[in-house]
Amino acid sequence: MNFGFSDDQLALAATVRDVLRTHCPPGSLRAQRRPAWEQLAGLGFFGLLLPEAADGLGLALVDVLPALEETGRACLPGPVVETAVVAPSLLADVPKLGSGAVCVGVLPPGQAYAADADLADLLVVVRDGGARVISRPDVRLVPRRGVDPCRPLFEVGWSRSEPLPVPVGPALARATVATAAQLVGVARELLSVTVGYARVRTQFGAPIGSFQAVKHQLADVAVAVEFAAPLVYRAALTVGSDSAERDASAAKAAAGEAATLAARVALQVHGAIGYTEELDLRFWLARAWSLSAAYGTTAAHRERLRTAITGRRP
Amino acid sequence: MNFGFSDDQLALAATVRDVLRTHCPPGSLRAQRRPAWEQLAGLGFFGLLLPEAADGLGLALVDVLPALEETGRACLPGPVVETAVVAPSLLADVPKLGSGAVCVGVLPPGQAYAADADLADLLVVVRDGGARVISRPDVRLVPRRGVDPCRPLFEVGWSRSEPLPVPVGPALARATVATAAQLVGVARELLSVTVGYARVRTQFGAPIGSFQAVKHQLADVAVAVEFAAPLVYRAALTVGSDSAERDASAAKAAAGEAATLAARVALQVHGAIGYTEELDLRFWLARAWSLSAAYGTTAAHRERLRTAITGRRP
Amino acid sequence: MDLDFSPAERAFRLEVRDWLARHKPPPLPSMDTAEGFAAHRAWEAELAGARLSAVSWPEEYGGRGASLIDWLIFEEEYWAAGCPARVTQNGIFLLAPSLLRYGTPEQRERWLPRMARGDDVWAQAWSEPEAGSDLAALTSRAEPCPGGWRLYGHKTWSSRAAYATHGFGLFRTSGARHKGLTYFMFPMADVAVRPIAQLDGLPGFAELRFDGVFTPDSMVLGEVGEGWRIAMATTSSERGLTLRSPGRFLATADRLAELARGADPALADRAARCRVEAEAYQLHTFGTARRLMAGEEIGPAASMGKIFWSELDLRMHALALELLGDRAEGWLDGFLFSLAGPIYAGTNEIQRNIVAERVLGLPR
Amino acid sequence: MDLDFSPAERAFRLEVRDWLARHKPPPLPSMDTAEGFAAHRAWEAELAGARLSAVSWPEEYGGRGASLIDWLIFEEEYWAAGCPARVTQNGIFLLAPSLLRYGTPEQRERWLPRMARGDDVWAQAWSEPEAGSDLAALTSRAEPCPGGWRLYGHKTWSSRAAYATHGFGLFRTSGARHKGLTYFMFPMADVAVRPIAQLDGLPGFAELRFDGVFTPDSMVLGEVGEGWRIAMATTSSERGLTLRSPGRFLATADRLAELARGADPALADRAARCRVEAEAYQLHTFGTARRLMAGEEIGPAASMGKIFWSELDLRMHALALELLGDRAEGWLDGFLFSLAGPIYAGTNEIQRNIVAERVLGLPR
Repeated sequence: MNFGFSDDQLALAATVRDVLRTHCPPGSLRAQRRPAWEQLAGLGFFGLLLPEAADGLGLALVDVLPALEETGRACLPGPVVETAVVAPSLLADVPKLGSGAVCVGVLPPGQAYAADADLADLLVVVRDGGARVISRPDVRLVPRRGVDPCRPLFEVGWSRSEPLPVPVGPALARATVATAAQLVGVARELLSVTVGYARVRTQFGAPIGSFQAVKHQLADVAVAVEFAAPLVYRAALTVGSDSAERDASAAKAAAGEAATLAARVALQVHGAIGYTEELDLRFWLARAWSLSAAYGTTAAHRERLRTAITGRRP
Repeated sequence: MNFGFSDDQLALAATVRDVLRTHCPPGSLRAQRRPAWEQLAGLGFFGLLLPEAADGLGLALVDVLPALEETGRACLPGPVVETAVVAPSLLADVPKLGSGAVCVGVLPPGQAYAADADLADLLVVVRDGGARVISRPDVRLVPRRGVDPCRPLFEVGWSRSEPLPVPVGPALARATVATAAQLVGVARELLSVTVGYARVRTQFGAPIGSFQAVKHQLADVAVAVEFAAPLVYRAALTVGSDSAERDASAAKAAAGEAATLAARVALQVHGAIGYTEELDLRFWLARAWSLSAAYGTTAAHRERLRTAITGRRP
Repeated sequence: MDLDFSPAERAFRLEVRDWLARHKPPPLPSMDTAEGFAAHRAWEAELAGARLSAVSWPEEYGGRGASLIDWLIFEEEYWAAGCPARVTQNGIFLLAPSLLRYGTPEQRERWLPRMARGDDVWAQAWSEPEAGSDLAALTSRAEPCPGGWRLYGHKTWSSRAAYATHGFGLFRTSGARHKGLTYFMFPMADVAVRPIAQLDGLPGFAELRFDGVFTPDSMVLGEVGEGWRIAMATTSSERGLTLRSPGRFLATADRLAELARGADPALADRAARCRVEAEAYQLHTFGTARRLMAGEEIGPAASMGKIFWSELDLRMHALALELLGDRAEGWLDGFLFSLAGPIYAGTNEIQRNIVAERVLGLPR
Repeated sequence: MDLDFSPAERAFRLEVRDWLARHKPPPLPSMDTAEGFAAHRAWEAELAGARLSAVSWPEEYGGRGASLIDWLIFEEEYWAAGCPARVTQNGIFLLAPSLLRYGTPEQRERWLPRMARGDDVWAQAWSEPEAGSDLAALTSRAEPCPGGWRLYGHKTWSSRAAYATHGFGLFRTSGARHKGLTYFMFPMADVAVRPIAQLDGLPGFAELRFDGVFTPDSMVLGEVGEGWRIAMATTSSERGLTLRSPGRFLATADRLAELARGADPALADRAARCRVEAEAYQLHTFGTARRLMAGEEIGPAASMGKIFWSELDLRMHALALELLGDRAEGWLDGFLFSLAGPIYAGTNEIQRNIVAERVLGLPR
């Protein structure tokens, strides 16, 4: 029993964090679709989960979890989870996948639109329990309005597609856990930015962070994040086991709720200014909302948990 | 459109309030099973809803609603709703009902135990959509533990019973609304007692009511009560209509939640002392909990509302 | 006590429903675009043509002298029909109540009819960068000059200001924290306006800079130094009720209940709860209207309504997003707008303080 | 990172499970009755006989020198088996950590084995009528006398005191707000005890009056004037974790999930949520145990756990009452107890202040 990340796992996260601090500053979110992608590729980020046979490092999901949390904390745009987590388990045989040269998009089951599909060289479409892969020339995209400017949505059509022989469930469970980890990172950043603002913004002659109503809202966010994270870590450990789906749902639901609470409180504490385009805060707000709906809404995961735990179906 | 109580309706409530202040002081809750019963009978309280043909005043439920709220505010024990609200619509032909000489108990559908059954001369048992009436000599009672010391529960058995020819639905809807009105009264009293305590109790050198965390919890109670009450008033107006059941459920669910929130905050603000037998507060806490489960739990009413509003059954 | 509408009220409801059914425009572009602003303004003119843009105003100003109940009926029908947001909101619901109560006959005559027709569109200028929740800390000032006043300073979060023709707000005419504030109306022409884009990228707000903007004595509302009292008085009277009518929340709750049909019961449960809460707000408002019509003031109790509707609106839109996942296009604007509810018109933290201190009597 | 139990840990779990299955007593009367107190004490002796009453203590004091992980395993099995509440709770989980860390070898030798067997049952005496949340405002005092100290003053909310043999708490040895407090143990014999009946009518608490109660120097824990530091240190170390172990909440959540089978999905949803939250607390605690075993302090982060488990426990019991309606007999004691969770050991308002100020660094 050793429920804490190893030095290696944390060191990887620190490296990713440094890269993102330099190459994915808030300003880049306004300018680029895929900031820091090359630099992450340079680190071998996209090969971390690839089997060694495919020139990857063959790491386990839990090994990269803190690093994925950092991508959320930095609000890193682009199909990171799709290319770094989903592809290795569905498309391991695609050449140069680990180099980040091949960008992958996913249309998960239950979702109408694919995020970042405009960037995808290969698009994985999961329908009726099976997955098909479509290459860029064969894809038709219609932009759809979403809540996240850095995670554009597209309605997808295609002329030709290849069926994927591998079972898709495990890959989706991994994507769900990876997205939950990003949500934890988003929530942590929203919390620390909001705490920072509450310390300097004064009203009625005092920093608003000295008002108990503000303190307690922020304390509630801290508690929500503190107890969502362990569920995400567990899900990364059990992702290969029988309880993979159930644990992934617990992770995603808790992380999504922590992040949306963090967003709600961040906006409330910032007041009108948090509501503006010029403040970077909006990117993290949008990410909290868009990722909460990705790879299963919170409601869908809660329903799964209810069925697993109480046997109660709708 | 005149959504406010008339002077007569408020005057009746004021009279009841005065009687209860004198004859149902908190001390009496420790000593008597039916304080103020004779005095209310003297006012003609138990005949208010009886048809004039039965020597009653033939008032409408809404006319007595503020008075019922007062019985909740005073935490009045005894089968008041059963005798004053249920009986007039099910047992109007029972002689001297309006005099309060006949005490009535009810075992509602979905409930295992009958409250105050030990006081009942006549016990109405509702099972399988039909009602039967049982007179005291034919009743066997086994005490069951409940949360409310002033509202003891009994498992009921009987040798002989008379079927009641009248439909029981309307009577139950009226009892539900009357109970909701009592819950609003309970919540108002819990709020005002707790506000009073928060003004005088000091910690860290200041009245605890000056701390924003306490202020906001009490403000939330005030809001909950403020917006539960109109639903109760509406239900009293529509109790004869097609929407009677739905509106009664909205009233009961909202009033029950307001009262349980008021209880929760009252206990939290009082701290350990609120948790003691010697403080009268406990009677109102217990009433909030026991009435929330009476004539349908909050959950049962929420389910009814869901079905009525979204058509969604379990 | 009753919930019955009079024959006249029922007839009015049918008239409004019928007129809206025949005149309701197709969905308009956002009023925060030049094109959308013009379209919304035209719609206001059309409403005014039927004397429906401000039904509760006296007839001489373009209203119908309708009761608060009639106004609530109009709102229910307006939002149930899915009509456009009101570009004249700031003027009709924030400024007009003060004009009607504290304005001179000339001022009412001069401004109300044009406001009702959308000829003038008013922007509110309450907040300043350093005075968000703390309105009494305003520093923008007005200096007397021949024939009127010159306004100096910096306002922000001015809604509609990007395209509005006029504005109104409080400016300092002396140092006294409250007594030093005066209520001014002013033309936007000479105000330096910097639009502030919101989450949706559109300029729903603007920053206003005044460096000697002239406004005539005739555009001072009430007495000099009475601005705070006037602003507060209307906040705690009709405005407490008219800021957000139940009609729009009932309409939202109905759309939500539709979405929830066939959804997971746990979600349907939350949708049903929202519908009931919208009804609670409607019923509560009928009670408030009765008290106002009897000449009572709502006072600080208005804060309970603000807390209730703003948090209900937020819950409804958040639930819609949960129900729809990535198919939520039709709810996104409403969601973003609902997020501002607990912030504007006095944050809900301030409102809870008001309830605790001025309704419950807890110590400051 | 892993969640794997070692072979030894798995063996320990099976030993505990097997022993409890064979020795678990029938439901005992409340420990707040004379009869129930005796029965609970006897059960503690039986546990001690198998060295299971305080597994994490060193063997010489009656424990097994078990790791925190082993202790968590014991707790999971203990509560899953539905064993009685621990009448020795105050001593083992509040006093013992301080004794082990700050006590002299003689004190540990003298008191811990008797505590482990339930020979001595300890009452805590933290609060005073005017110092509930504000512990540093304590006024009860200790005056030196030949061979020891005489205690004067008034304590309240002393749990178990109605029947306990000994007590412990902070008393003033000088005026300094924090540095003036000293940690005393004392025999209950000469203390005037007034039981305080709780909501359930039973004396779970008592008021203690000291008018010169003698306690020897040997019952002073740590240095004179160090009482505050000792009490706080153990609060923020193991105690932050051992106050309420995940095992009991997991057991409650399982009972709740059973109740929810076949219930309305909206309720089943809430039950499932509770189960997942209990797991979150369990996992979080495994992480905390790892840090403590690595020699780290939890510090103010312990407050997050207190907020989380106390509000989870309350939600679970409230949901059980909603599920059961008037059939809730089996849950009433737990419900009443859960209501105290957000109050004792530092109200959740205080805990949220601590999280905001000492974890997040917001200004006081």
